[in-house]
Amino acid sequence: MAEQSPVSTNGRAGGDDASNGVLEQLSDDQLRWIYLIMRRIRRFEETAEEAFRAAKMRGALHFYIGEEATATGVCAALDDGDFITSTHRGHGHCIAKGARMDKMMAELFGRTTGYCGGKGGSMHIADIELGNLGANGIVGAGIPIATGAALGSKLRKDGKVTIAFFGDGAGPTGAFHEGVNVAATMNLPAVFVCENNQYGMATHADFANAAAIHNRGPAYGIPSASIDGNDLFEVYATAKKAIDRARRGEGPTLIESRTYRHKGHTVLDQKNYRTKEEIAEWVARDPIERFVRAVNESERLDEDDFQAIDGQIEREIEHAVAFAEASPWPTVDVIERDVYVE
Amino acid sequence: MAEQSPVSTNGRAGGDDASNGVLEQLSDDQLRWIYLIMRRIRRFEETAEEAFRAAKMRGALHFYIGEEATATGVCAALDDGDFITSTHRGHGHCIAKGARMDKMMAELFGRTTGYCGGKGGSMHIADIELGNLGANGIVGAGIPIATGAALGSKLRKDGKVTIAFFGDGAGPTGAFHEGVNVAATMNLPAVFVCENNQYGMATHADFANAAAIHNRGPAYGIPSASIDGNDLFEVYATAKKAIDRARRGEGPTLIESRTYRHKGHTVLDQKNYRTKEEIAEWVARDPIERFVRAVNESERLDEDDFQAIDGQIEREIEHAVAFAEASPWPTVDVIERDVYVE
Amino acid sequence: MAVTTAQASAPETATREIFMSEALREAIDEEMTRDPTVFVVGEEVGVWGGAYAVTQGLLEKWGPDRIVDTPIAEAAIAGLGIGAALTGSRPIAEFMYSDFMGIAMDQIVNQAAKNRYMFGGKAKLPLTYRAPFGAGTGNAAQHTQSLEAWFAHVPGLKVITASTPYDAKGLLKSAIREDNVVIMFEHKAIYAMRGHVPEGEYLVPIGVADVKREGDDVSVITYARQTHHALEAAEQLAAEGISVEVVDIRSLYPLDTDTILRSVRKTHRAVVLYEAVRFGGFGAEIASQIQELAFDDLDAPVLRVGAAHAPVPFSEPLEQASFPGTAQVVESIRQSLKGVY
Amino acid sequence: MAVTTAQASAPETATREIFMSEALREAIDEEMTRDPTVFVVGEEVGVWGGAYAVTQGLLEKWGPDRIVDTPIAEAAIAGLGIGAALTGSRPIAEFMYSDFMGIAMDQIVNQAAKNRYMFGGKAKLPLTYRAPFGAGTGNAAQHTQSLEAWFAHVPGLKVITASTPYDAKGLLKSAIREDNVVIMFEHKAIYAMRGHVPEGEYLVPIGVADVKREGDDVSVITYARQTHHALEAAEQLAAEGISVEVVDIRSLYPLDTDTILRSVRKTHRAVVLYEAVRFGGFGAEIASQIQELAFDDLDAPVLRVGAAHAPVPFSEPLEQASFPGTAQVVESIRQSLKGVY
Ligand SMILES: Cc1ncc(C[n+]2csc(CCOP(=O)(O)OP(=O)(O)O)c2C)c(N)n1
Ligand SMILES: Cc1ncc(C[n+]2csc(CCOP(=O)(O)OP(=O)(O)O)c2C)c(N)n1
Ligand SMILES: [Mg+2]
Ligand SMILES: [Mg+2]
Repeated sequence: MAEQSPVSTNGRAGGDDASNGVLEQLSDDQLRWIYLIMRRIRRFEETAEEAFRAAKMRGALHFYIGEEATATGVCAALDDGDFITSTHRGHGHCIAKGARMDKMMAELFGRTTGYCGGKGGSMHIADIELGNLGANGIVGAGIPIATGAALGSKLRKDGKVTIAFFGDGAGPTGAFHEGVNVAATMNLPAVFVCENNQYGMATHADFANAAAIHNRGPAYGIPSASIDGNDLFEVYATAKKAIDRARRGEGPTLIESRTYRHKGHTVLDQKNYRTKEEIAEWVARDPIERFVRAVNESERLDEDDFQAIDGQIEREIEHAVAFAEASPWPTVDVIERDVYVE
Repeated sequence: MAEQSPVSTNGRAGGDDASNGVLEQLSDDQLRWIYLIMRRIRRFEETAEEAFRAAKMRGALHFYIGEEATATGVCAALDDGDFITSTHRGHGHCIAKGARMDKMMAELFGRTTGYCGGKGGSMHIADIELGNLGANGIVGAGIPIATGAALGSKLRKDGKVTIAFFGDGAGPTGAFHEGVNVAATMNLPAVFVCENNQYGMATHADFANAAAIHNRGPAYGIPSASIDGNDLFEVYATAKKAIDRARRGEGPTLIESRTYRHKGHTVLDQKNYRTKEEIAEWVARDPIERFVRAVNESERLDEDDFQAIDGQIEREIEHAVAFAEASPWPTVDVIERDVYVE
Repeated sequence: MAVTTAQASAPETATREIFMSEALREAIDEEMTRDPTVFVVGEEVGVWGGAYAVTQGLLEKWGPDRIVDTPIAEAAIAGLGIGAALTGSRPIAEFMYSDFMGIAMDQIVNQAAKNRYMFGGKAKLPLTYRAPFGAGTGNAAQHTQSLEAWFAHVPGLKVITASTPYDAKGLLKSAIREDNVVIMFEHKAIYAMRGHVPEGEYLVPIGVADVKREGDDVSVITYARQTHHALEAAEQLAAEGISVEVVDIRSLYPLDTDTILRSVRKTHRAVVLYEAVRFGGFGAEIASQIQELAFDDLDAPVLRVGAAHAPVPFSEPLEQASFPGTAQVVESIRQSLKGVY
Repeated sequence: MAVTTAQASAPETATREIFMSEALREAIDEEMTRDPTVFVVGEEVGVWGGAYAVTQGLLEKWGPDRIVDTPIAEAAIAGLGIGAALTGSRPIAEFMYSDFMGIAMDQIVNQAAKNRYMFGGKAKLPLTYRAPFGAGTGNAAQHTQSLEAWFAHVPGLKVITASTPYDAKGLLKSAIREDNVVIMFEHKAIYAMRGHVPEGEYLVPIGVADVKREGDDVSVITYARQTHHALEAAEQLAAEGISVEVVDIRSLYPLDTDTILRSVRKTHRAVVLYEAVRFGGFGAEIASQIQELAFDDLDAPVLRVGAAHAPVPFSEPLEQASFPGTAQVVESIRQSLKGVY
């Protein structure tokens, strides 16, 4: 961890599930929102996986299950008008930035009612109107775009902040380096959030990156942090600090959020590059369960709150699938539409 | 300077011109070679500038004058079979890797007898047979190629080391990051030598790079050093350590060599982004003069030695120009030759 | 190459003779005045004033928030344009040489060109990329390429290029106002060409070719600097009574096929002239379309004139012979007319 | 698409039916056996076995010094190939998807392709790049492009692609043995196609087209997966008495113009079929050459069939309709024959 790091790497005092005072800074509504978003991501993807296995959809599905605290914690610290760039593993970012599950599901089903009219699919899902500048099939490619959005904000003085989400696999890309260095030289309001889920496909993050990504802060003269990405509160607090800093015009921050994908690289991946033990260890650190335990301990929300939200999500999911399945397929006359603004 | 740095950043004790014991490690022949190479570079370029101003050659000429100690000190520490990649400012590297001035001059003149038969010119000058894998018109682009050469050496176990020379302007390029990170992950026998001559065109190195380049060592888990690039002995000692380390299979090193180009970016550059005072300060730190002073003080070589070398160079230069001017122009039938191995 | 300033389409208002580089600068300056979200970003666009002086003086006038210098990072420059355009700005991003776009191809092709489509037609990218191209300057293989064919092949991009200061200014202004990604290729060898440009405001529409010289016997379809070689060839051949029509396409995409076909249907012969490597160059698209759509009108095969199959060599005699010159155009026109004249 | 395994040129030795991916693996494995300087480098070529399983099992057999996994760094991968090739190795560098070559364009085009030329013909780059391309897999806009035209336009590169396991193996072996930079594009949708491949060693030469089906009425000039659509169309039309010749070019550069012209001079009609975006695609080069060199032999314009002018859409009905299928080929053949049949 770099000296300038806004939050300690070494984990918060007080044990795994304690919020270290962060919980207290969040309103009940915020806590409810956070739970809602994390559960939505989880249930959305579980449902998508079922649909995929039932051959109701195709293409490459990359699940975010296990990593929910990162997108949720970061987006909880954003304002509505702020921007994000997302990745191939983008459902979580999309939901955390406020997207509706019905239109997302319809997109995965390839239907006209999807966010992208079926043109994008899982790997290119985004609601641009909510400030999500796009999921990306090219590893690392969202980073320079985020830098550009942040430059735009600086020039327009619109007070907005941009988050670039990217994986550990993006650490070695030229796009990472060019994007972060330029943002740092121009002191742009951007936060670079590396979701280090330990692997890029079968390649371990520690093989791909000659040193841990959080060590790069000093290379760009910016603060960097390595955090427990399964700890919603640590993610939120770190992101908040970085976002506030960016909004004050003090420049970018690099956050490495250590987390894990419970599923394979894509829905089809059954390769054996991870041990059962490793997977089990990480599943035991499930970010949603940890959040629920901490909130329960704090007695800020109770079982009824969680159940009400669960119920709401189940209704949304049911509707989303029905909506997607009932939605029309696009017709071939739209193939060459939306390429240009006419 | 990174902790792992093989040589102190803070300059050697003993003052500007002292060699700090490095001189003593060099044989008289090595000292002569070093002087010969540095003067050759200087005189080659002074002569090329005259020829350019006399409209005897065209194109973009980038002069290395003022930076001679870097290429020379590094190449003095190389074995003949080792490899380098060079830059748009490549005359110095080419000469230091052993190239003949007549064939270089002929290349600048665009003649058949030039190293590249007139196809490359100043910006693409190299004698591949001497292990110079190419000057490069694309800033940063030599770095991944150097990494590739080093991978080749590792796989072939040929015991060779590759140097990537590049400027401070290459620091922000994706090619730098991809090339260095990959070399570090694979522990390749490469040394990355940044010639920080303070500017890339009119852009100051400190603007282009959010933090000084030597800070990047820890980002890649490799040693890095910031050295006085006008001090031949410091360059040599640092390079030697890094090259030996690479040859032992211990992986790459990043060296930032602080130096200065006395001339404009190209022969035509007359822009005012540098003060007269700054230029004068650096000219006063001329690497050749400093080397000569140190050697004189040591009484290892005397005036006769230097004069003999100067005389040799003047004869070489005279021959080189005459050779170039007398050499035939290429004829159009060769345009499509050398594109492929037939 | 003589400095020709054919201006078939220039309106008859007060004009001045200015350099191509000045015309481009005026376009940028006027659009910056008109729209405060327009800004320039690239390497050495500020203090240096642009490698070809196009942005000279603009930093002094507009300050560093409108003329943004960057490190050497072409992928980032492309991305700066995309991100800023997606969020409400109207960037003009400059590549110092089009040769460096190789570094930014992913950002240009996979990001800029596809963002609107992939996300269902919601995004708007009012983004102009500018890039010098072309040979003849002694800059050798990595600073002289003509790679326009790559970009014209990519849906989501518009690709334009000018042969005169008049067209350059009008096209660039149109590009800046477009809500799409437009790449303007500027031929290095004609930045210092002078031409008539009216005082007042005007636009040259994207997607409209310009007949730079009318003629009856053969059509030369071309663009950018080669337009002048075509005009010189036409002038030379006029002395022999051969009447050459010169069509400057100005936009590669969208391509004004109608104007091309109208010309060929009149002359029945076509020579497609471009400066890129002949094999696989954009001229192949033009030639293909002509033979496909005007097959019965053709009295001879559509000929193509392009550059040698080699990187651009440094040495002057090699470089000059590696891309088409007027003599080669004349020769191809004669070949097209073989048996007639 | 039916799994067709036309093998006009397969020698009559003992053969087996194997997948395209296996044929490619055999090529790599055999050349690694033959020459210890051959090695494989790329993302996920080792433990994962390649995104399309081409290198499956090779890490286990050859170890990490011959099957080299890399971080996600396409520019570096391209550069690894160049540096290693320049210094005495014979690398096979894999791009996981050809779409990612945008990141490596500078290394491929400005470095690999130009090194030998710029430095006066001294360097040798025995370097093969492999890259899956093409649509039909539901992978959407950034994983399904056909960008071969970019590379065929660049002197210093050779560009090949196979339609059958037989050709794939023979071509890849030739590529690996070449002392030049060869890019092999492998169509994703036919990795799992099976075809006859002899037991013994053989090579398919680079630069030689293959007539995959002989016919008299019209020539379809095509490559890679579209060869099968052409063959299916030919089969369908044979039932109506229309005789279609199918030419699989196999090499885009060098292009076997002779074989193409021989076919067209026989049939007098040509349809050029490719899966890239039609506008500006490589088919334009083929069509241009045909009309230029066989103008008097043509009874109809050379038609081109290519993909829609759009990024590849995700949704199945859109994706399938965005690139040529057999029905479209049939239709174009009919159009070419209009007035005859
Ligand atoms: C530039 C590029 N190279 C390779 C790929 C293929 N690919 C897709 S995802 C992936 C792994 C990415 O790892 P990481 O960034 O850690 O994200 P994760 O999948 O772990 O969320 C790879 C190699 C790609 N999409 N883009
Ligand atoms: C990729 C790329 N971008 C831009 C340029 C134009 N250019 C040539 S040299 C140069 C400055 C390079 O600075 P530096 O690396 O510090 O080398 P120096 O000229 O100082 O030796 C620039 C911007 C280029 N050649 N390549
Ligand atoms: Mg990962
Ligand atoms: Mg410099």
